[in-house]
Amino acid sequence: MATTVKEASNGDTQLKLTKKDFESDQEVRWCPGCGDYSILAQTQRSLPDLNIPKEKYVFVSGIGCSSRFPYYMDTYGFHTIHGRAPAIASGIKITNPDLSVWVITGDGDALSIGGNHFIHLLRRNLDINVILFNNKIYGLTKGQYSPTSEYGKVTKSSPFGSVDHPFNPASVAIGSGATFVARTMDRDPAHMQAIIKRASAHKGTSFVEVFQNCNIFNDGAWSKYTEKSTKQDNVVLLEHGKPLVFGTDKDKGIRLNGSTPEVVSLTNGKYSEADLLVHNENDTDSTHAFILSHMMDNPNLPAPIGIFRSLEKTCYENALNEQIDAAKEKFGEPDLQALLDAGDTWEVK
Amino acid sequence: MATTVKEASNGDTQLKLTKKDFESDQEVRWCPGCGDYSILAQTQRSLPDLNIPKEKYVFVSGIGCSSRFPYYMDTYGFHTIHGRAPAIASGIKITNPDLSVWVITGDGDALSIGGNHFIHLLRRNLDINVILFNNKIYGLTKGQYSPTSEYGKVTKSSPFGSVDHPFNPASVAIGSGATFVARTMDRDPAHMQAIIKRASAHKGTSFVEVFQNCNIFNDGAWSKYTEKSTKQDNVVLLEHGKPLVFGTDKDKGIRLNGSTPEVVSLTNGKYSEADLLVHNENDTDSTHAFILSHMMDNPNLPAPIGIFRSLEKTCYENALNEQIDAAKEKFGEPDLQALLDAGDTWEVK
Amino acid sequence: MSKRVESLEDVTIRFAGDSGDGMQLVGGELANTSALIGNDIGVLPDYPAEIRAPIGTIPGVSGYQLHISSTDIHTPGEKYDSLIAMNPAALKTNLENLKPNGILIVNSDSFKSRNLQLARYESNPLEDGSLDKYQCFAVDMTDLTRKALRELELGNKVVDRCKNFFALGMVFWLYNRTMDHAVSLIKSKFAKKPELVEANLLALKAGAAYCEMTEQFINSYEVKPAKLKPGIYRNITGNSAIALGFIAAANRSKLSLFLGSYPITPASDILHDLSKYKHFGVRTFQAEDEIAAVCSAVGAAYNGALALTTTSGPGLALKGEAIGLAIMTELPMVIVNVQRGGPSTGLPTKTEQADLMQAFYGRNGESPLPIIAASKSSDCFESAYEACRIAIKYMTPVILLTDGYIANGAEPWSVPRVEDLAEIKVTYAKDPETYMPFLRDEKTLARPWAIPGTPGLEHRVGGLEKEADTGNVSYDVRNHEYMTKMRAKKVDNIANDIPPIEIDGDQEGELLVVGWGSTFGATKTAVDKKRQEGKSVSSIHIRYLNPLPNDLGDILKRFKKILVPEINSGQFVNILRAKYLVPAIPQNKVQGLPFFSSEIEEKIDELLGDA
Amino acid sequence: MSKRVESLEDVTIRFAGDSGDGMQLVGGELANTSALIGNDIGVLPDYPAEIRAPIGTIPGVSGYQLHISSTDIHTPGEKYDSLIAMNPAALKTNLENLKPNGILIVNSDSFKSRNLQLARYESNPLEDGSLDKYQCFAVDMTDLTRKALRELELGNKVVDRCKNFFALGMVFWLYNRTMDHAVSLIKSKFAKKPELVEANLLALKAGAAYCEMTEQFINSYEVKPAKLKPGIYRNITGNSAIALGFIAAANRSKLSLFLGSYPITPASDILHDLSKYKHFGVRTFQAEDEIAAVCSAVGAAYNGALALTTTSGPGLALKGEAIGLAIMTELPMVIVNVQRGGPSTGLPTKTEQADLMQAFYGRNGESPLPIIAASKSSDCFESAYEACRIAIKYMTPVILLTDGYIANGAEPWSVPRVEDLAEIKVTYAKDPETYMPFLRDEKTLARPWAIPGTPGLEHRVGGLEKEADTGNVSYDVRNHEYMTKMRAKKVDNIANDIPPIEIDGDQEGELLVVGWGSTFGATKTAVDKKRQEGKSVSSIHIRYLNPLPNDLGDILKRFKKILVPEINSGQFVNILRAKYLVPAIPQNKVQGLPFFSSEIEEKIDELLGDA
Ligand SMILES: Cc1ncc(C[n+]2csc(CCOP(=O)(O)OP(=O)(O)O)c2C)c(N)n1
Ligand SMILES: Cc1ncc(C[n+]2csc(CCOP(=O)(O)OP(=O)(O)O)c2C)c(N)n1
Ligand code: SF4
Ligand code: SF4
Ligand SMILES: [Mg+2]
Ligand SMILES: [Mg+2]
Repeated sequence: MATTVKEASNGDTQLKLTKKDFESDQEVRWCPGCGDYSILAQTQRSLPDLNIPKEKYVFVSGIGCSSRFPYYMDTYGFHTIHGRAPAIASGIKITNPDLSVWVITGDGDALSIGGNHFIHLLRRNLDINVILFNNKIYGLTKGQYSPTSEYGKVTKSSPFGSVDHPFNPASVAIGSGATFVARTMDRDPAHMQAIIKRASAHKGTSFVEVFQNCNIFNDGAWSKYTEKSTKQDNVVLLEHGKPLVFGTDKDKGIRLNGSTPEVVSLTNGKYSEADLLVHNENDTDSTHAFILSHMMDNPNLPAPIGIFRSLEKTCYENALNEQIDAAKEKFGEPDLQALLDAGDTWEVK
Repeated sequence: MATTVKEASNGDTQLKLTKKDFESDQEVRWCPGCGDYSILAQTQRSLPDLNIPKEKYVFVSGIGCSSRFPYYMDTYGFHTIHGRAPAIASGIKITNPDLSVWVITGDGDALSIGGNHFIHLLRRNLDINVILFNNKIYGLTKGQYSPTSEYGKVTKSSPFGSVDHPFNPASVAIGSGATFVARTMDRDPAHMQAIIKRASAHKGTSFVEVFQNCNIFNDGAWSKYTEKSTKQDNVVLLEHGKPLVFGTDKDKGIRLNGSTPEVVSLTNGKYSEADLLVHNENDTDSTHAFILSHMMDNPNLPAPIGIFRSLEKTCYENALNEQIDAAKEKFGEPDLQALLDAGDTWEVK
Repeated sequence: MSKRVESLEDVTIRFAGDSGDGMQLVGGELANTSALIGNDIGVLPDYPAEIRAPIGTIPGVSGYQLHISSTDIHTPGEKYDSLIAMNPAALKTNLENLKPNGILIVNSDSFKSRNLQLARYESNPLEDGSLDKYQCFAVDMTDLTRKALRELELGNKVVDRCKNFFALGMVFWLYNRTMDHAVSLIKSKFAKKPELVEANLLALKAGAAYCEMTEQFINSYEVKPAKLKPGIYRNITGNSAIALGFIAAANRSKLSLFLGSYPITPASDILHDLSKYKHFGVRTFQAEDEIAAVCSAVGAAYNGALALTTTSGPGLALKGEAIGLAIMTELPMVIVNVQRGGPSTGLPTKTEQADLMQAFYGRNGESPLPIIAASKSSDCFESAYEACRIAIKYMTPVILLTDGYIANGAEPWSVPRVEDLAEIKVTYAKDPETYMPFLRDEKTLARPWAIPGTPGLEHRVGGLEKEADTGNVSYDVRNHEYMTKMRAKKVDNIANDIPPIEIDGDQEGELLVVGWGSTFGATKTAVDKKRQEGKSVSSIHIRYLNPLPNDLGDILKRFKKILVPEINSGQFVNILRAKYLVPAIPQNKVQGLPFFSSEIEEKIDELLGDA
Repeated sequence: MSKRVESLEDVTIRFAGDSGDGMQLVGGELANTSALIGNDIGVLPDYPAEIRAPIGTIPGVSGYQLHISSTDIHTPGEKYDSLIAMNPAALKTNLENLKPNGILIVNSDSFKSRNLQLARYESNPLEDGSLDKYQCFAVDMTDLTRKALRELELGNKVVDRCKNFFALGMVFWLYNRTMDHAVSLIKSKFAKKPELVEANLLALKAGAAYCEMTEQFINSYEVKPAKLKPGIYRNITGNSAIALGFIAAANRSKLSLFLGSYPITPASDILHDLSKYKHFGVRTFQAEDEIAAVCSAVGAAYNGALALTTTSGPGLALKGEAIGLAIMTELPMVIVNVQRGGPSTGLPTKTEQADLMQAFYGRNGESPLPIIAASKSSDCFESAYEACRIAIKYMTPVILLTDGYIANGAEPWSVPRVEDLAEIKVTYAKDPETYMPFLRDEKTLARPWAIPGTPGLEHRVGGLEKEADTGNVSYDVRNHEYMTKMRAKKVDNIANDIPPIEIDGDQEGELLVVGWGSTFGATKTAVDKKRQEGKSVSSIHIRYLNPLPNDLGDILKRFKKILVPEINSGQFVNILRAKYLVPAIPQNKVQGLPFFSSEIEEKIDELLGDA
């Protein structure tokens, strides 16, 4: 448990942490083959580059397979109760904005029981990073459908097929006012590392959806997007300032027809890259990000991967602390006795 | 309490109900001048036209000033607990899809404590009508800021100004997959009645945001949109198939620049109605509705009033009942004894 | 005419009017003035659950009751000496408790047929002789106020809203109170609208002048200052006292104060109050619901803050699961529950003590925690302070119970000197060599508090059962039993850290009345009275409900009978019966109101025989 | 070699292996086969909270314990006669309870250094003599299974997953069980993958053949059929029995069944089961959380359905507020709480009885409701049925308690004949002339059930206190007290509608052991045994925990000592002490496991003196 931080400051000094520094001594207890392993590894690989002393990290999770995550990180960690991690993380961030606070959650944890805390965190825009392990199933409770499971899904609790329409997590987030929204997948380590670092860098709530495979209860739920053979045609990689191009031979693009995206061929001479939707992470209008977020709901469109939106906006904890500083400035050093004696008092002798 | 329904059927017969039929014998207990009175009156005026026998209406509410509403309607009514009306209404609708179920709620009730049930109702798309009385304040608890209060709002619980960024209720709804989203206001009785009727007609969850004035704790919160002198320049009335035109002399319009709406003048010769965004309630892509929903967040744009989106999609309760019918078809009349005796049994003599 | 002033030991006055009539304001002002004069006071605000029910109706009546005394008192009084009724509905709902021959001042202008009808009067009580047994003064307050303010040329609507100060002026004259404080209240309250300052001042004076000039009132009365213990006093509500108690605890422990809360009647004022004290570094977080509120406090506690959450019954029900997490992770925090009438939404603006068992058991699994209850408005400061001390010292969530009655009620509070406050020592873990997350302190059994940001103490906590010392997740069956016992033992041991019970009266005898929470005032008043009558009755008051004081069992056995009055259907009485196997007798009242001391007196008589 | 078959009265067998080893499957199959043969059985599945902890580790061990008997039994057994350990970790965690000289079958292939290390063995127990006191059979199961399946040309990974059936084959041989049922299980379970049918059948037979062929096993055993009461039997888990009980109640009452639920261990299987019965018109709603789940049930109840919600401890904590609403609005519903280890997330896959007080008091205000607890897996059917009957008859929410042990455990259930089930009569209100929402039935005190859609009965209900009869909102203080009392009285009166207590043993004596919930089996076994030894001890079992049976007080007074064993720190014992002022003695075990009857036997000896 002893820290290996070389320099315990957060300044320019290079801390020289390694992946090993972030590995706790607890046995990792996920099923062999579970996508969670990769997310853990990419996180442990990414953090050293952030140059934050490891005692400043707090990983907060709810309940679910995914939520076991904090036990495996050699940082501060809190495995809380189902759905409530955003609220607990808020209490942590507000009382010490200096910490790097991460919420680790699942599709059930964040979007089913925890839906309310999730959307309120996003609107308040605390500087907290939320990583949602979306495996479209309740893993820990052994395979019921979740709010992201597809309509008609047959599971233990829906033997005749689920009649719930799913949420699109990124759309919910953008509708709730999220300032940073991104998507990545367990099977693309490099991409995930890049996204984790960007999420950390963003000041405000960062929401990252990770396509995660649950090989026990929902194997292959994302294979269309993650398997080599199909990935190129079903995923479009977002790059800021670049047009949306995809396909094995980069032969297809996304164009806006009014406000509706459509796939166009870049090879039949009708359209060129100049006609395509150009990605702008920093669009102040959330519509662009919203369009990207729900492309996936349309089976004819590819799923965008990358950063949908990244926009600076006041963080709750900063605004609160400014008020506190201003009040201190205005009213001076707190004097407890004066406070107690305030108002109309009289003396009995 | 005796019904005045002339014909207790739901067929083509005209029921000839009147406003009075929907007035209960309970004294209405809102502050004089409260916007809630108008919403009650418009509802009581609209229902007779729906030609539904009054015993088929159920009004379900949470807690708040607004949530006292069911007591004043001479229909079935349930004044439940804070934030939970959508869940209770779901239980009602699922067990009897034949009822006309209404959820009456406030900005605190629906979006603060009840946020999760609200978004889940919308995604499941039960055929329930939700009327949100948005007064941007907690009325019943005497004036704390709510999730729709503006940033910096000074209230009892935010004497230094609130540091919460507000939700835009319509955007939250669309991000959650709502199939019917509309906005109206307490000060426009005719518009409100029209919207109430449309909400009732929609099969699926109808979400109606009503600008409601709380003259005690947040007087004038909506006056920019509701007062004669300023309304024309700050409100754009949505009409299906028509371009977005507004202003005292219908001299301004809304045009899409990429996916971002902007105000253009129709009198300086640069733009004509043909350049404007044309309203389409039935756009299958939710982007159009999303654009409309958050126009209000931009102080330079007018607030759209009317129906943002109206789209048919399977209702939860219908899909569930189809499964039940299919199962009955397949397995025949339920035989309880056979069910109990199922599996591997043996007899002890 | 010369004024005849009669001196009274104590007097109970009730203002009653429409919710919009400003009764709480003038009632509160009479309370403040009386407190400043040096009287002991007790108050009972009583208002409807609606913001403003329709004018003139019975549900719309708002009342404010005030007990003013020249001796040490503990209740807001019972039957009133004077009732000020601003309309028929107010008269209807309050007359029952006016003493025979009591003073009844009514605003006769409002006794018109529509109002009489709304109040469900068949005939006008001012005319049908039904008020003959009182000293009834029918005063055209609306008209008189309009006349007094004629010069100002304000609209009638504005003028009519001043009549509460006209009524207050009358009461001031009647009870010989100085107007100084009321004058400054009016000046500061309406500072932004100078025309209202003038109007209300005129109304106030007109009310007094009316009494002086007309010959209706023969007598006026005075209540001499009470002989309270020496000290600096101020008038305070329970909710304000709680807020101050927390700030004091944070200040003395040098912890930063965090409150996560969701508004709910009658607890919201604690949130409002604490939101003001930003310069004390107080962070308030108005959460999206009660669950988020308590969870944010759990997060703050994990982070080393003095963490609080405040609520009322339905909110406590929602917080149960997260309180269990705080128990499992052994984090310090205080949960304030201002009890109100239940079940469900119940009677939100009325008082009750029916959440005691919920405080004990409203969570899954074996999850004991300390429970403290404040006995009166002024006791809320110390109770809040003490709750913090215990939470921090023993690393445990603590539930602090108050109720609507003492939360909104006000009384003189002897303001403590900061240096007299108990010490609250905090030691965060620092040393990576010796640190283990669940290695307990030998004496307190508390685990160390290691806060994020401390190098080398990185560790994980959570809601799963944990191994002793290391805190690692453990499914070991014997470890679970051990940890269950240790969590219970830690709480039980707190009994060694609380003061012995003070018996009010003889150390043994026929009857012991056991109070907790807000029954204190009525119980003490009743028992004092009965002792003066020579009855063998004593009383004790229990602040620490869990763990119970070590000496309680012994004390209970020294009395032949035990009476436990509660504003519920009998909860604490069962705790005593189960633990000590004593045949304690419940006395219950579930009317949304505190006990009257007379009710307890009657019960004492019944139990001891009338002799 | 001729087989020597020894006849045993009963035998306890434990399978233990990695979570991925399929122990629950083969254990369950042995249970089913034995039940079909006519044995009485008791089982205890015991699996980790993780879906699959890392292979070979101690936390990853999954166990299945089975008690097979030729007499009527009530527990899953205690010390095992045979232990099948598939790897070192399984051996390590389970050896402790193997009887001296018991049969130990280990898969020796897995005793490699890495696995030994993971299980924290310093040396190989198969080699260091530490197993000498058992009949240890080290069998290369992996290797033998591979050999048996060689012909099929399947991958090793697939083949190795068949070794659980190899082990089962051995046990079948050893205990002379027929393979018929196992064969059909394999055929139906792997129906979609014919190659696996063949593979597992081969493995099963290979296991039996191995025992037959090698000369290692000298003895084999048999357990004769038990003499159960005549009837049709099937093997059933508590969760399945609950689901059937509800369907039966809905069917008999002609109500449509609605379940609002949110998955949680160990209650989820009730949701899974009920989701299957769509042709019975069952509507299941997987809600977004526990609050929505219970609220949807409240809505369904308002709408005239037979409404249910199912959960475990943390979920019950979340449902408290809404249960209060059902109490206030007096709507019928059943809340099932399958208790697990707490507090907080606790030990989710282990059993406990620590939510009794939460069931009583986990809500704000005075909010009594009936509480029923099932005593064993097969009793869950009747308990569920009875909970429905009471809920509907008295228009009240009812809490039904079970726990992880009986929910997952299975035993033979005498399947009832539909015509023998108690009547459940439902009358919806119809008549607008006489209808009032809170006009109570004189006998049951239930209010009428008027459901939306009924012309002329339009009315409003809600969580605010309501006026007697009319149901209008009422803040009247005396009405509140009256309604509080009526709600309590309605529940208390149910005591007149439940069967008298059956005393097992003498009607009076030295010691009475009082059980509730799943302590039934161990208590009965222990008391029967001690009575046979001539001790003066009787037992009673309480299904109705609130209200308590009318005759309980009398019965308690007829015994000198009272013992209350509970899988918690002492909860029901306090209810008895508080209510009856009897010095009932708690016996507590908080290890996530049911009592062993020997533990209760010891306690009985201690209390009665060893003589
Ligand atoms: C209050 C409460 N309700 C229910 C549960 C049971 N539960 C644990 S995890 C879980 C869902 C997990 O799904 P998800 O968040 O998608 O995580 P995954 O296991 O798939 O990673 C549920 C329902 C619980 N632990 N607590
Ligand atoms: C569980 C619970 N928490 C808190 C409250 C207190 N409460 C009642 S209404 C309300 C907010 C009302 O605001 P809104 O929904 O906007 O309704 P409005 O009064 O403005 O119409 C709150 C916090 C409650 N009744 N129950
Ligand atoms: S159940 Fe699924 S999500 Fe959970 S650990 Fe196993 S593979 Fe991963
Ligand atoms: S407080 Fe506001 S919202 Fe509530 S009734 Fe009064 S005016 Fe209406
Ligand atoms: Mg999941
Ligand atoms: Mg509001």
